[in-house]
Amino acid sequence: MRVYLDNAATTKMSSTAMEAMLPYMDTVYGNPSSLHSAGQAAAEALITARRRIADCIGASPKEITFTSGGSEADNQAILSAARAGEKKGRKHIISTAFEHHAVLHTLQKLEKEGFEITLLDVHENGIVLPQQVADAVRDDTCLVSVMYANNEIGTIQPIEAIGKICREKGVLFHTDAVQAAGHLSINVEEQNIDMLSLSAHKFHGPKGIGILYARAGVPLAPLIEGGAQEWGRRAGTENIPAIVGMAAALEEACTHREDNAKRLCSLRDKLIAGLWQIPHAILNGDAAKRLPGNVSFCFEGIEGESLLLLLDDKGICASSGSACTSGSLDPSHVLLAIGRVHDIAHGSLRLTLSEENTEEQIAYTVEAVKEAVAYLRSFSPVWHDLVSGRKEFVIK
Amino acid sequence: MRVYLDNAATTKMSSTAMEAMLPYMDTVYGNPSSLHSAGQAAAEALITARRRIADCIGASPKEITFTSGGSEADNQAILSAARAGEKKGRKHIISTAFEHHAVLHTLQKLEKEGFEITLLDVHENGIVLPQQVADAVRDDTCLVSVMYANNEIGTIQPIEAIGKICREKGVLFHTDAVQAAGHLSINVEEQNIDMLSLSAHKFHGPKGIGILYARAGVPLAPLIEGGAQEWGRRAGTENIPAIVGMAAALEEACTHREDNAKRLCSLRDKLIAGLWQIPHAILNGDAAKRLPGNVSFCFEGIEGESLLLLLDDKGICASSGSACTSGSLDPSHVLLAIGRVHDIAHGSLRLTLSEENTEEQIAYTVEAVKEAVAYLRSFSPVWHDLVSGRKEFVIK
Amino acid sequence: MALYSEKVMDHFRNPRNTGVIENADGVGEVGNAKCGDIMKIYLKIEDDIIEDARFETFGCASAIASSSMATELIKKRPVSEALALTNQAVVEALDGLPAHKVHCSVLAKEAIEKALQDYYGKQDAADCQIQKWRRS
Amino acid sequence: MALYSEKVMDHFRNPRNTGVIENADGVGEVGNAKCGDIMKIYLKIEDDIIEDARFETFGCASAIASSSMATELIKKRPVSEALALTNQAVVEALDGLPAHKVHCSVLAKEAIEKALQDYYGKQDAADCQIQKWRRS
Ligand SMILES: Cc1ncc(COP(=O)(O)O)c(C=O)c1O
Ligand SMILES: Cc1ncc(COP(=O)(O)O)c(C=O)c1O
Repeated sequence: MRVYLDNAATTKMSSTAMEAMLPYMDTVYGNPSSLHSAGQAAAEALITARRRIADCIGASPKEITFTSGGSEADNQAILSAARAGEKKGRKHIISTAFEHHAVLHTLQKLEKEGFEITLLDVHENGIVLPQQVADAVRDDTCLVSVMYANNEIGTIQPIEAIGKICREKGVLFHTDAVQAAGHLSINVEEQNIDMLSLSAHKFHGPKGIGILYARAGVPLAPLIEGGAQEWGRRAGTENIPAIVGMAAALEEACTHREDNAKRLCSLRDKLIAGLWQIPHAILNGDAAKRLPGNVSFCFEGIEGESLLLLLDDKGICASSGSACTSGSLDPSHVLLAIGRVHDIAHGSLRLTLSEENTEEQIAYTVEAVKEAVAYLRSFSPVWHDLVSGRKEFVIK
Repeated sequence: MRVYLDNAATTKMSSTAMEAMLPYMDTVYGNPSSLHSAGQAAAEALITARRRIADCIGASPKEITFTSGGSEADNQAILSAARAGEKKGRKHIISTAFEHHAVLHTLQKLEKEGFEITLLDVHENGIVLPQQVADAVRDDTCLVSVMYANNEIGTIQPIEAIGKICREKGVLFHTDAVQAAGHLSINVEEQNIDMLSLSAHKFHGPKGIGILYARAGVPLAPLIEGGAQEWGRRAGTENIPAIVGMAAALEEACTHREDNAKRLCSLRDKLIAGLWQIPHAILNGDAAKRLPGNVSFCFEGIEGESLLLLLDDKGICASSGSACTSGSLDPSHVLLAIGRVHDIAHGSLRLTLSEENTEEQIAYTVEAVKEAVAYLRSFSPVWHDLVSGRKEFVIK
Repeated sequence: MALYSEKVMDHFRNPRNTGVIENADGVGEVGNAKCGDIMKIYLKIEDDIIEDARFETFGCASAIASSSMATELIKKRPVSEALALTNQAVVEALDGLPAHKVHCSVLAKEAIEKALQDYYGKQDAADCQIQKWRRS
Repeated sequence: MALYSEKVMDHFRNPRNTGVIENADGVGEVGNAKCGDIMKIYLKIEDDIIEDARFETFGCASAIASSSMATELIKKRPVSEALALTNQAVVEALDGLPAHKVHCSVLAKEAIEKALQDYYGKQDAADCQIQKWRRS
């Protein structure tokens, strides 16, 4: 059986998105900056796609800037707010300890430039409280950036309430909605969002394309200079096929969002229940306030990479926040941020579902994980020490 | 008849590139950072594509960084050299007056930061002389950036000689090869190139993907921070389908380069000869040292946008460096840089060929341009003044 | 949404009233080749009625369409109406122009105004008459 | 080019010599759970020959494969050879490891060294004997 359970890493393109893209790859291939009819056909596709995407998130078309993906959108959002902030002498930024590296590394760069960065604690359940934001805001705060949903443990942040606080305090609010888009409802008006990033390949759209939403009046500093594309906010010939594919994918995801979420939550909860049967296993992040498709566990006494390679042998594509998957010695900063000690954090497994997964696959996966964990524990010196009582269990 | 003559703006994807991409859109869709087999299949595709591209330009795979296109590559190349330069107190950059805006606007940004920028004259024939570079290099020069071929008038720059001078003087040399790639031979070793940008959609590859070549040892500063993709030089989930498509397109273009060039040059020269029959018309840029597919003319007494819209009515897709196409009042900086006065620069037409164009199309186009120019002149007050002798012709 | 409205394209493809009026009663030229737009309007006026209006234009599609539409709007109309012509009227008659092309309609309006000044100048009553019309 | 060689995957999927030797002559443990790798090697030694070698490993695929291969390389071999085992030998026997995984082979080598120290320690001649072997 082949079971793809790494949809937080990337998704399979939907046939709707594929079919939407293809004509723009081989027929309507003009450059939208060209005045002739081939160019204008592309320009029309661009306008339509922008409007459709704007409609999906409650924005107006002029507020949508197309980027090459989520990382670029995150970088540009944060740098733009920082550049605007420093002009007014406001060089303090608030974010959380478990943002994506596209956010954290950009903040580190700004820190070296003299910005002050406050990273809020996300607690054991992986959720930041609006009150923490309210308490952290200072007179010189120019930006609050809190992700909508975490990419590893899937926990959903109270962005609407955080946005409200930011609005009241006159601070820009950015949210990295890369994992949320297509899965959770987004309305930039109702949720008080000033800037928002998303990336198409996370919701069955094409790779290499994303958007940065910036509310009208929020100035964007171009990261890429050159032509006058995107109203001067982002240079480079527009990737029309990908933009059209993204619009189709987002619209499709938003249309079926509630139905999909219901189905996914049910599969997810079965998977969680199955894995909880494994002794000394713990779910990472709040059990309820999490993405419909996210399951994240730590298993005591084993290491994540070997687990996921064993699962791969059984046809299951999974991921791990283990250090070994990244080439560094430290396990995922996300797991550390929710207080998992190193020993445990190394033994993590992330399974992220899509609409294509079935009950049968879930049952198969539960058995496969149980088996693999038991097998790895059978020759783990750590497990040996734990069961013999030489060491104390961290996960009871 | 439909005649696409705007291949410098963008090209139709080749079927080879299309077919190479499709499996990576719907089957091998994994994230190359994922350890499972779906991810590793994508990782293999990435490695293979990188090697194939490196082979096409005489580089080694590790020297290739994938970007979202030519603009991003240009921005990153110049900013990287500038950041490295300023650490050593070298804040002078040499370039030419008719570079692409992705280069010029990045240089302007640096100028505001305190860099000194020397833009070399490109003469009436649109070619900079190596000696000009030699004369302009100073002790504090950190970068020379000269495009391989100009995007509007197609003139080819003596980059090998310029590279040699830079090598001798210990200055980094970057070339924007966006218009050259696939059309002119590229060998970064033989041509003494330290950094090179290219963009796939200019050689029948997909949109939204390009490369920045940087010689081993030349440090790249990431423009987009985040994940560890591209050895930390460029974050963001890799756009595997586009990367694979680009590799296929570049390889195909390089394989057939000489044959294609021969055919294109012959078509080009017929087109030039035909348009030269129009009175008071002038070819822009050197007649010989130009891209195989580039034809650029100025016609006295008419304005470019109206010309190209009339051509569009006849099925011909063309472009113009006219101000009207860009929304600004100034005509193309390229035409001004080769000394065309405003009046003339407004009456420009660029026709850029591809392998798909035929003799028949060229003959048809010559007639169509002749007719359209004559028609527009028939009610042009400028033309009226010229023929009545009230004004003097600029183009004799 | 194409770049230009159908109306603009129609007046660009088939411009009305192109050409010169020999011995025109009023001629007005505005713009310059440096900026990429020159419009020249020729008027034939009888009994304060614009009997004929013709134009020559060097410029982009919207400049040509604006000249064409503007001459249509004033032909067979009293001079007073021609003087009262606004660039918005031209834009509206063309079903709109892209924002960065609105200046073409302004040029058309100014070319007509200049042709009328020329007409009045020839009659030695230019400014005074124009002021009168304007005030009314 | 997959992440790991076929050899690594084989030794990961079917690790040789897993488990514990009760009353081992030498036991060596290296690494720590904080870093994500722990290896424990058990040796049965008779007449300076390693009669049996077993391991327990907490770690990634290459850590498991390195332990498996390293125990294979020293089984039935004289202690002197086990002491001379280099991490490169483990890497080569596995047909290579990715650069950031080479430390796993180092751990395997160190675990064996530690187990041998333990063996000599038990014989009250540890350091001295080890020095002797090393010098030769
Ligand atoms: C010479 C040159 N450089 C850079 C670019 C930018 O490439 P892209 O639009 O793919 O970012 C172009 C084309 O637009 C070009 O012609
Ligand atoms: C939360 C989050 N932000 C940003 C990104 C970056 O998106 P991309 O890789 O498309 O640039 C990702 C995924 O990699 C993500 O999960």
